[in-house]
Amino acid sequence: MAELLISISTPDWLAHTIAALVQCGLLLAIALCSAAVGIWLERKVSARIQDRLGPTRVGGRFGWLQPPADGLKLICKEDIIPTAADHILFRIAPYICFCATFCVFLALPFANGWVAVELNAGAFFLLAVAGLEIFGVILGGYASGSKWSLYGAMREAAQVVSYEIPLGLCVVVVVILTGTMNLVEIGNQQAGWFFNWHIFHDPFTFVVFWVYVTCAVASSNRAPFDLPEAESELVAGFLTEYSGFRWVFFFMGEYASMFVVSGLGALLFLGGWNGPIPIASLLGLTPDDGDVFGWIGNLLGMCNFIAKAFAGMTFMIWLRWTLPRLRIDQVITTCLKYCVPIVSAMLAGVMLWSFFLPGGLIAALTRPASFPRSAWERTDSKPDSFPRSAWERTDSTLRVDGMRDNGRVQEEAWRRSLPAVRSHAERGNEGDFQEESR
Amino acid sequence: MQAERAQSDTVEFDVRTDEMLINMGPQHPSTHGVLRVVLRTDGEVVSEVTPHIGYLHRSAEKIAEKLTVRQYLPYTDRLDYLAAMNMNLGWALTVEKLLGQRVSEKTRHLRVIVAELNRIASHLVAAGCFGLDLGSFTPFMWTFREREKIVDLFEEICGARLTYSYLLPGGVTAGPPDGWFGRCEAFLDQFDPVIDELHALLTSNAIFIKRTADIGVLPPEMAIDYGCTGPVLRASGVDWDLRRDGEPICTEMYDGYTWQVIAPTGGRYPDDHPYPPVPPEAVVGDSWHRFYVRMLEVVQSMYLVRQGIEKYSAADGELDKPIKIKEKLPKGEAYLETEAPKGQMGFMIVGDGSAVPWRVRIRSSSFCNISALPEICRGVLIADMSAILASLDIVLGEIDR
Amino acid sequence: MSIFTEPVGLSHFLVVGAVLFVCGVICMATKRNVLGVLMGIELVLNGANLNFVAFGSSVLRPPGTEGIGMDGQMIALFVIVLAAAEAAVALAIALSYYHAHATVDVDRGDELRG
Amino acid sequence: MDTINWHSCFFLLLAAIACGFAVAVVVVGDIVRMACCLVVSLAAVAGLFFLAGAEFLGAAQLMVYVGGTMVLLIFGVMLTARGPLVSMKIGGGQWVLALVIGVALFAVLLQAATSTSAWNGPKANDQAAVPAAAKQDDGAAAEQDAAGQLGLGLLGVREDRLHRQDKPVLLGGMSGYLLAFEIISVHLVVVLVGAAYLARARRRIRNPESRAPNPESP
Repeated sequence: MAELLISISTPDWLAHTIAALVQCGLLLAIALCSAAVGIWLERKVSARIQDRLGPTRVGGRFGWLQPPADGLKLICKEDIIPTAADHILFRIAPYICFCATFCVFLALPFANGWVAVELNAGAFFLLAVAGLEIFGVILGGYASGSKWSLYGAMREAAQVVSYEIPLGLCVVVVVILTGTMNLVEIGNQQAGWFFNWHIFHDPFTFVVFWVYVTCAVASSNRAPFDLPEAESELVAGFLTEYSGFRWVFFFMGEYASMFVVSGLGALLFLGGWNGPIPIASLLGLTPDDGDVFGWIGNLLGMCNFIAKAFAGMTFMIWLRWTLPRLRIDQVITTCLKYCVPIVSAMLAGVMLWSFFLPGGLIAALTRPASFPRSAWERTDSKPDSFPRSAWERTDSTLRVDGMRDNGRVQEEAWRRSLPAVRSHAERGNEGDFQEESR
Repeated sequence: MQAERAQSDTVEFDVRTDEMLINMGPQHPSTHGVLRVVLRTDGEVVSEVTPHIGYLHRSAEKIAEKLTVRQYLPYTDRLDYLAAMNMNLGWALTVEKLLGQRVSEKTRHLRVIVAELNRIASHLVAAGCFGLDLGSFTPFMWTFREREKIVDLFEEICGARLTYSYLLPGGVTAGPPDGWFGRCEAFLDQFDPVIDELHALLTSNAIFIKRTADIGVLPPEMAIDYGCTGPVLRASGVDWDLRRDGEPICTEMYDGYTWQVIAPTGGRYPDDHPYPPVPPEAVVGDSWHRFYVRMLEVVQSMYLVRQGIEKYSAADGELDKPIKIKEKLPKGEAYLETEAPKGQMGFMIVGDGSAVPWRVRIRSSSFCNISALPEICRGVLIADMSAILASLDIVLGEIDR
Repeated sequence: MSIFTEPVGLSHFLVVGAVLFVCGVICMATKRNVLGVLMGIELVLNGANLNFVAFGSSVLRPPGTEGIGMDGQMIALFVIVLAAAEAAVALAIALSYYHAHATVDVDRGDELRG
Repeated sequence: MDTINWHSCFFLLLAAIACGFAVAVVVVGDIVRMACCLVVSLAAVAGLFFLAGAEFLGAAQLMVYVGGTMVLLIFGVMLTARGPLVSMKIGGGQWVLALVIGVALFAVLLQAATSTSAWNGPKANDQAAVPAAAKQDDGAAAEQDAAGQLGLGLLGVREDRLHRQDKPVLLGGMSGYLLAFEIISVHLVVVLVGAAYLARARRRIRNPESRAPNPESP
């Protein structure tokens, strides 16, 4: 886009600035739309669960325009800042909250290559930035000058910091499987039929997915883990003193972060933009078949990804309107006594599994005889069952299968470093390495 | 265990921080009105609880000294506004006791029907609010949906949806309209499966059990000491119900009815029923049992309503007309406690020969139930506070009078 | 020769690191609050970290020259981890200091008894 | 007019934020605002890490420092900041002293930072016009998988040094960080236990029969 502007004799700096602003605007629009649709979904789903109709009139039959109407109403409300509040922090807290969530969208890929910033440490970056959201909540809770808000902030701090551990471990499990933290590559490695999804890779990842769900719900402060704003205990927790526009920002941040954790879950475990059936590659809509077809395929993939993310959000909404809230000690217990040990055990399990059965469950079931070379044979002899493009692209960066890749990199590294670390290797590691790599 | 907790004079903490005094209420979502509870907290742990009441005080007793007993009836609606029929009934029975009147069979059965229907409605509100206070909104909507049907029925017989003023001393304002009993039965028929849904949503829900089992345990002795009554008392294992154990004027109303008093005497509930069993974590007298007792009482009330409908149509005679507006009261006094949904509701009327009582005193069940709050809330977490408060099922209109 | 058009070099990063470091030192010297001192330490560590990363980075040097490579990032990583550990311990000390002295003023804690 | 170097622009922006908020940490008296400024400063430093091509480290900085450390700090602040303790002033003399030392230190560091000409960085004509772009294509080869290299380094394999086989001195002592990694892991465990122990208040048990109100409470 910048090139286009330069070509019509716009100054260089202006062209780049405009292009950057447009892209930011696009991302912001995605973030806001996901929040708006999330709010609408919440209203409709909760209404259905409770035998109500929910919004029916605003903007046509299904109340489509209810979120903007809500927003308009809230913007028109009086903006109240309590006397006891720390004015500056009180004002900036909602924006911190929203900006942190918005920054996550920078690294969230929507389809193969459709990501604002493709980071090598994408998964890690996503977790790190999503964790910043609590900062806004804590500041808001503290700055409100209300005891209830302070309680909300303290709960948020305790809860989210605890849940970052199992959440991070869940991501590590997938990183071990794929051998990369690049989210686009993680998505591409799950291309093909649904049994290539990581959730179906082996029984351990299946368990890890549910741990991830728990932690994702907890880290985005949704019921039954919505303790920071527990309305029946803390009035409204950290939101107690907020009203109007600032409240909207917190609210949007919450829904956008729901979208993010659902999207991350879809990327890590549910195939990302790869549908259960590889329609795009069956129809010949891969980047290999031409730019236009590749673009259409990517568009389909994006729809797929967004559908998965909203399915995740619907699940969270469903949970919220069904379950009572946990108590703070139970929330922490769930994290430290259940989530962390389970995911640690699963981590070890996944390591062992991908060591012995690198191809995943389906490969292990269908080709038990060819162990342990099944992964190699599958990719080499039957490339047609997978979208070619994905394989070829990942091949170019030496990434076909997590284990194979890791093994190869390590092996090469080891080989090349042998003269230097010979003495080290002679202490007993060498044999292992050579055996496993052959 | 809870008693132990209460007796130990210190509460220990791993990480000790500053104590904080917090006003829970009078504007707080889970204090069920304008109750104000002052919490002394250390972190999330509540070390001391002091309820402050009186925000809804309307001089209900004093007003009664200016009005005739029939004129006063609408004021009883405003005591426990979630069970106005039972308040009416308590007042009516007390006045009848003072006047020495007895009502006809038909009136008696009609009273049983509406009183028990209102008990169902009140318990539904209690169950729904319990869910709400634990952070689950859906049970509230579901119970209110059912309560709404009961309220519709009441609207048909008396025109009001909240403050009925229907069961007057001496009789009722008017008989039920045609087909009303049929609609009652239709409601009960469709309500039967809904109870299972409510049990599925709350009673057997793992989180619900974790939040309520062994929380706010009220031992039977303490319950009796504090004058707790109703489901709160019965959930502590005391088998006591004025509909069965009360004064003759109360028990006569239920002559010929078969039903059970729900109380976990000896840790066991009286009857086999299709509802979820008691979870192993639950301790008799805890919040879970208070909820469960109400849920089971709903079923008993349904039996009573069905029997009442049968007996009403079989009964001879007419419905009684209420007493005159300016009916003279005899010299003397009458005190009567009746079993309202939230506990024993007592009215005392002192007559001096005129139509206006010389003195009226109201004994409210919620008032006594909430007085146990500081005892059972010592050392719980803030989140448990709302659970315990919800399990006591208070109504501020009745506490503050 | 505007800074907006020239690529940044190692020196630029080192200057930023120096600013952070000095701010941290002043912060440590001027704050009486235990937590303020702790924040000063964090700033100092970050200034040092920035230098490590800059020295290890390949984009900041003229082509052909070689820095400390991976070592810079590695050491910075260790610093981050150790700083987090240090913060946890320091916070625990601050808490128990607060319990003992009912204040977080470091000047009050001039005796070594707990 | 030369082409704008976006890499430099972002560097300036982030450097300004980092330095400005670092100064704010020193100047501001309120402890919570200090923490807030510190977080912004640290986040900007994480951005600088990204600019220097250390993506993994930038994310780690965000996660561990800004996420973890700051929450710990804020926790401490909230537990301890009460009334007059929130801001504790020191005398003007001490301020002057600290400033003198600080300025002197800064002068030394500044001199050290700018004196070496090789550190002044690549010139605009040295590389392809925009180094940010250059980073993406050829510089990227080295930075491609920084996380993987870091990980291998922790396991004792220095992938980035493999092509330096001509200088065994470089490889010999610095081949990897396995030992450091192990030591730090043990250190972390010790710190965890130690911090948990330190933070526990001494128990005042008046009634030996009584037990903790909620064994599960955090």
